[in-house]
Amino acid sequence: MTNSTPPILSVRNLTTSFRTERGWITAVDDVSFDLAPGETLGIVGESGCGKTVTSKSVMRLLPEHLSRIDARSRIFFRETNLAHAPEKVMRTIRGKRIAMIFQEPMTSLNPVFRIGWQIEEALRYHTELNSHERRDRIVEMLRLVEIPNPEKRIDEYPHQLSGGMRQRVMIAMALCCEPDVLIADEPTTALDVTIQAQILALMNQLKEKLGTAIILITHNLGVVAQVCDRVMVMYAGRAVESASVAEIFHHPRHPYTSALLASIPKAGGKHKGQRLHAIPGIVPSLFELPKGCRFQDRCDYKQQRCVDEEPDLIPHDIEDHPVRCHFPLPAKPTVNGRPIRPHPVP
Amino acid sequence: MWAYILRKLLYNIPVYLGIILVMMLALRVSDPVAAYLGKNATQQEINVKRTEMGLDRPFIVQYATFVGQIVTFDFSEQGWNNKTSVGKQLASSIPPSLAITVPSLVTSALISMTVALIAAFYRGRFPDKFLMFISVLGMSISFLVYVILGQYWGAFLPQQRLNTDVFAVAVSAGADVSDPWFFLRPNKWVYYCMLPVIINVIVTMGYDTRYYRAVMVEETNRDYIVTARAKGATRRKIMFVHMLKNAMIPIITHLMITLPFLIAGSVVLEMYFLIPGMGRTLINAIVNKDFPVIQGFTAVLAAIFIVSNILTDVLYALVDPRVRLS
Amino acid sequence: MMGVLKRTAMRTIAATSLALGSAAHGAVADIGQGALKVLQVPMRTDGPKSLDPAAGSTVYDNMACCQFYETLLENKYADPLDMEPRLLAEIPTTDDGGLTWNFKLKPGVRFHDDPCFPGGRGRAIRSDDVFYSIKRLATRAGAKNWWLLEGAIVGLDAWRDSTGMTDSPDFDAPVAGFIKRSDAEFQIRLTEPVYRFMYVLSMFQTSVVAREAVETYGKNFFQHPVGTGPFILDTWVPQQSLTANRNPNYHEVRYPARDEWSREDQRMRLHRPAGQLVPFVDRIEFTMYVPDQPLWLDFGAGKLGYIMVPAPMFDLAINRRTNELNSEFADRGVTHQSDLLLDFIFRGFNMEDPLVGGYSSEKKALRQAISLAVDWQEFNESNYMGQAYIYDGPIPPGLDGHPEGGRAPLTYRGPNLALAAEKLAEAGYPGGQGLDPIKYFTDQSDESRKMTETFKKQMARIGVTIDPQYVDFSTLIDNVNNKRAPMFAFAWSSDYPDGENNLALFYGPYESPGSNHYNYKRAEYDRMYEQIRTMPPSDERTAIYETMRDMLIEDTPYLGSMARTRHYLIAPWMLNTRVTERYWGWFKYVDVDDSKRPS
Amino acid sequence: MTTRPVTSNSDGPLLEVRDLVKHFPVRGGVLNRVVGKVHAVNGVSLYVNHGETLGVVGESGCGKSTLGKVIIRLLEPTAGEVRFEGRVITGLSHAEMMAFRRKMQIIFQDPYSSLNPRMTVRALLREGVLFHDIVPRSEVNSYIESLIQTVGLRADAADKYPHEFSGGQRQRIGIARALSVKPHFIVADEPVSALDVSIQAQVLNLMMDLKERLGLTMLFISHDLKVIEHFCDRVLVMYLGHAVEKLSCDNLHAEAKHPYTKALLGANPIDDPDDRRPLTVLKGDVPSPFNPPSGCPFQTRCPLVMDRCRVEMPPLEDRGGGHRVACWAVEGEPSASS
Repeated sequence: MTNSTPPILSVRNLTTSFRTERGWITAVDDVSFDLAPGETLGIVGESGCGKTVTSKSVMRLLPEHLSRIDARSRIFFRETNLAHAPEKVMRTIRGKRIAMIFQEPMTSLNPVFRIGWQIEEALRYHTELNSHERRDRIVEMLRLVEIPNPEKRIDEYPHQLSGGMRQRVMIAMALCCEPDVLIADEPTTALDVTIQAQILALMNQLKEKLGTAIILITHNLGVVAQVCDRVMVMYAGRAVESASVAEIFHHPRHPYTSALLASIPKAGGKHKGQRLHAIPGIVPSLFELPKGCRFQDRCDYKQQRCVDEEPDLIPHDIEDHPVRCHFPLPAKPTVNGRPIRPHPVP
Repeated sequence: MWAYILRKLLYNIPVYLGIILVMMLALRVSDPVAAYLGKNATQQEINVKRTEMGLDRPFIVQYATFVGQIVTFDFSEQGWNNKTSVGKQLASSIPPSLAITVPSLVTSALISMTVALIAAFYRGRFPDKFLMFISVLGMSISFLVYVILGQYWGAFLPQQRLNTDVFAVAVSAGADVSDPWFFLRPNKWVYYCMLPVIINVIVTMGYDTRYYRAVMVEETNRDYIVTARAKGATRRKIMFVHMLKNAMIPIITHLMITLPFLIAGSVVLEMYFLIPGMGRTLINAIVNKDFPVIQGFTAVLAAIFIVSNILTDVLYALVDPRVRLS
Repeated sequence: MMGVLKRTAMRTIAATSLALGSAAHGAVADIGQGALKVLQVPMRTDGPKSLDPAAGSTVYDNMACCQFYETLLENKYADPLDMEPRLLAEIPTTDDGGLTWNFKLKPGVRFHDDPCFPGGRGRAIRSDDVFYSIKRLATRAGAKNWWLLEGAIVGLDAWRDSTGMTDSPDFDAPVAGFIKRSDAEFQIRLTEPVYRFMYVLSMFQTSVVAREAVETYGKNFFQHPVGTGPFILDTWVPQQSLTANRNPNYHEVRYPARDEWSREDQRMRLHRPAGQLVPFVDRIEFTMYVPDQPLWLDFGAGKLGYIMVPAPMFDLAINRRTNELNSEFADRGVTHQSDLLLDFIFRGFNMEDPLVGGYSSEKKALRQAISLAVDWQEFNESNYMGQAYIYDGPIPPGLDGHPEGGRAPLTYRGPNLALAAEKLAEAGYPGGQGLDPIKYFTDQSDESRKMTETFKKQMARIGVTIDPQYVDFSTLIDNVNNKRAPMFAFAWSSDYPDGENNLALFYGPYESPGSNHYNYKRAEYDRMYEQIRTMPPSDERTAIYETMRDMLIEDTPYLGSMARTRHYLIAPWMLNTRVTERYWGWFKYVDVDDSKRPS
Repeated sequence: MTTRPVTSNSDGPLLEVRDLVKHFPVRGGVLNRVVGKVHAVNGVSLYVNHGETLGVVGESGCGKSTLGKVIIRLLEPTAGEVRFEGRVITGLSHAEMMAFRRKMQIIFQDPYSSLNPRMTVRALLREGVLFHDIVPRSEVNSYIESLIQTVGLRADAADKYPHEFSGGQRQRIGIARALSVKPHFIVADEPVSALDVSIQAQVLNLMMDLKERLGLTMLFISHDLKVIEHFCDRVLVMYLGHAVEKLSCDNLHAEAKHPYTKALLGANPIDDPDDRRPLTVLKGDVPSPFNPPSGCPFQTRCPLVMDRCRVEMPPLEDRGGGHRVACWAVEGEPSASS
């Protein structure tokens, strides 16, 4: 961590397990990261990699009797360790200090309450505003997230709004108490591209305006490229690589990151009809994780050591770019920071 | 909203006419007059009675007549058994039925919902497991056992052992049941109806609690619950505000659908506590093959069923804003 | 009159036991108990269907009607098998060898005050009221009960045919048999000189009703009784409850004198209010119970005056071995009474059946052998909790002609397997060899099946094979009426307390489809029967009864006999109580002591 | 499975759609009468040549899925005609349609809900194979196994149930089912949208292979212009039930003219952190198809909107080389390729 300002959120060795019919499984395994004030951290990975569990662990939103956060996990919000903080403390954090928006704006709003009421709830819990002030604040927030006619919309029900509008309401709700951290869990996945563009633009604006630190969870690498400052890539419950956004995109060192980037269809007609770089196989089940590297079965560079021994997340030769790989890809030569060699197609 | 109610009403008219048709046909499969008069009746007696009842007319005429009577609320036809008009029997049996069913329904709903909330709140932990164990236990005991034990422990023992006459074992002749509103007077209600209501509540609670808990648990898994928690809402707030209002939708349906069955299903209770309600009157009519009473009561029960269905939809629309506009 | 016997009144044992189920009573009086004496009693099942005596038939109709209406004669409270005048000044006398009966009405008997009378004040009863009431049995209103009088009264059948069964019967049209001497005196002429007419006059169906009431209330008369009885209807909620208040103008009826009571009853202090005017209570409340449980609990809680012990609760109340009340009840002052019913439970033979019928000594020996193999005590234990009473002959206990202690001098009562085997050999079937299986018709109830299996087992002990035919009740009747059933299971409950009623079952002219289902035909027996039916009770008559009884035992056209016992529990606060099901006018003799009720 | 040569027995396109319209009735009021209609597809024409893949792109609710379903007659069109192998199939009876059913197959977005959970893969595939008599009965089993291997699954997958597979594998089964009856034409309705990126690439690769090997003709429906661009020969852009632009995928970025197509291209975040530019942000939402605006459907969000757009629907005008655009604003501009 080269950033000189102390992180606002510092997660250390986060390990979260779930109780299932087949016993306990560890969905997030020893994940650590820092979030600096005003920074946008992207957490990237495919379904089941643990990125959502990570965010819900930070907010302590996982069902208590079905999940547990390992005793040695630490989630520091400023000085407070949230990992095992009592519910009472968490309530003062949630919505006030750390807010969250979710993937499905359709279902994340309560269908039977007016949206004004739902935004107001957070204000009621965390501010001293009276009802008039709250209403003014809600209208102001709705205006901020560019909802037309906020005075009218305030009294509508979620089903009367479009998907994009609903996500705006969610954002207004999350930001109305001016939190220090916003966790956005796949905020645009369920939206159409044009709406996604609106929401991303809005988030960028708000970030600048409000200086909120953001954890953006997504599987869309394009979104990451456009919005994030730093990126953590996760695979099967593990953080496998972590670096600045430029590093990740230009010098991916973990074979998974590299393959993931290569598997996206490229814009522009020049690749048309070519085979994409697909990653063979599927993500291993959390019940049957291999002994060594969790990516071994799908990796093009697998060696015996990968089978025997799980690598640690350590910086190899580049500071501030830890990789969980015994044989990280070489840092590519660049010209003006851009790679000169495309990734080889195996 | 009114258009919605009106539409529901219009829709249900053919349904109701169909029910009446099927019911009337079913009642005529075997000759009701012969059944009533018994084996020793002569053909002449049967014919006289049949003509008297208009059962010799073509079915379509009987159907039209009966539907006409329902529409004009004309239940003046006399029961064969005790020669009281069906309307009078309805008028005298509906209030006692209501005195049992409505409090049962309300109390059972409130208690079941509270217990279900507690269970859902502690989902998977001891209070939940304990409450659900009790519910399953409660469900697996027969209704009759509750009635018999309830009567014994609730009414008899206090009277005999403690000399405190709080609940009646049964409605005795001293009760002025000729006044249908008798059971709705508070002191009479406590004395005669409260124990059956308590038993009814206990009986229905096992199933209801489990059902409501399932509904609520389903709601607790919804995304909006997580949103509310992420806002900093307390668990109590989430339970009683966010979840309950959503859970009300299936709960209302369940409640309203229960109502007609509760009315008809209180037979055992009414038998044991000698409460002159609809269930008992209908069963008596069936035992005595009292055709006009069976026909009239069935028509009214079907109407109650239909009305409660419409009411369900309306309440549904009131609770769920999504229904209102669609 | 013939109808009494022609009626197919044979019932299966199971059916009878159900139909006669009676009940207890209970209630919380909503009236202040301090001021008024209120008697709470139960009725089982839905209670009366009609309060019009002419239309009544069930035991509950009877129970209710008897509070409002009265008959010319009534059973005595101290001895329910005997009669005393009620609306009459004295027991009727007869002329013409029993064909003409002379009646004199009791003075001072008035109908209940009711708006149907001018001024609302009940008038005195008259001879015409008796004629009118009897005529009503010959109209549609009394169709169900016509069998009581069919063919009995001169001119009544003709009146029935000409006007009685029309839409508007002409009650003023004369009937030759009804002869009015004055408003208080009249005669009735019978077609045959039968003594049992006496009993018809005590049946509630012949109660005296007020013509004004019938005409005023028309279709609703059935729920608006206006009679002369000790109580006046207050409320009747069908299938729920019936209440009645004391009739303030009730005529002078007094509690039986001390010497009318038996020694044992006197020991029970039943004679205490001797000579006092009745009724004692101000109000009766009947509650109709369907399930046993609330009935039982309400009695237990002291809310009912008496109950018949429901079968499932028998062992809770009474020690089967000692026949004594369990201490839990005895300690609370509850008393126990039992009463033998006028039952004749038997298994019949068809005397015309080629296998089991016939009068030759071999045929008699076969039936006697079967009789000797029957163990009635086994039936009693398995189906009647050991509470039934076994006796010889067809005449139930308490009636003239019933053998002392139930044992007749001549008897083939079993079990006596040795003698049975001997008789069977005598009949030509040693060890049962050569005897075809005997078809035995019975109904399909579980109880009947159980008893039939027992019977089959008992017969197998002497080598007789029984082939049970389980059929529904109407098929059973049909087979018996058509003389197709070699053996059948029935029971008879006496219509009136006279052995003549049972002896008539074997009178030749009443053969199937009449009530002589045995098709028993002996000229000598028939002659004796014709003699006794006109005779009033006397030692001479009893002697003839005994001769007829022994003749039947010797010929064995049936296997018998048994009578059921009823057990009643009586609350400590219900006084002067002698429970009986012979008649239901006895509530007027009952008193209540509120100080003995639970507070 | 054997490779089939591209059938070229007919001169015209394999599939031709003319002025296809699909409206869904909307009910309401006291009597629940039809009070309006949803304009799901509003006069769309298109053609697909033998061996060609036509992409259909648009946002949710634009009618692209409905279009696909109407073409293979899973839904009945309100108006317009569909011509397949030179024959108009829109008016055909159920029986007449049978022969075409086999030739036209569909692959759905959600592979799980489109597979009966209580049937093994073998049973699922066998149904169609037997029904259409694709191979002799004795060969059915081996045929199914070879199919399964063709879509990249192990042969023992045949006796498993759908829930035993991952999302990508289920989509492979969906593809195998579509292929099992040897169709000539496949409608792929968002076949990779529900899949993870790495799996999406696998499935797209598979489909590309199959297309090549079997000479399949396809209508490929997607909301992802990048996937379309990669996979298709030509693309049809739909907005609110209307086709607003049709063009070749060869040089999409350069040639796209319609402001909506441009917005779609511009809204896609570019996966290059160095190329951070403001995304093209359209204002507002897609209007309700129940109550579409008059004139050009895109007018409410269009940056180039003119008065004329509000009254008059622009025609889908040919701008040369098969490139058609429906927009008043770009009317005068010359096409890049012409």
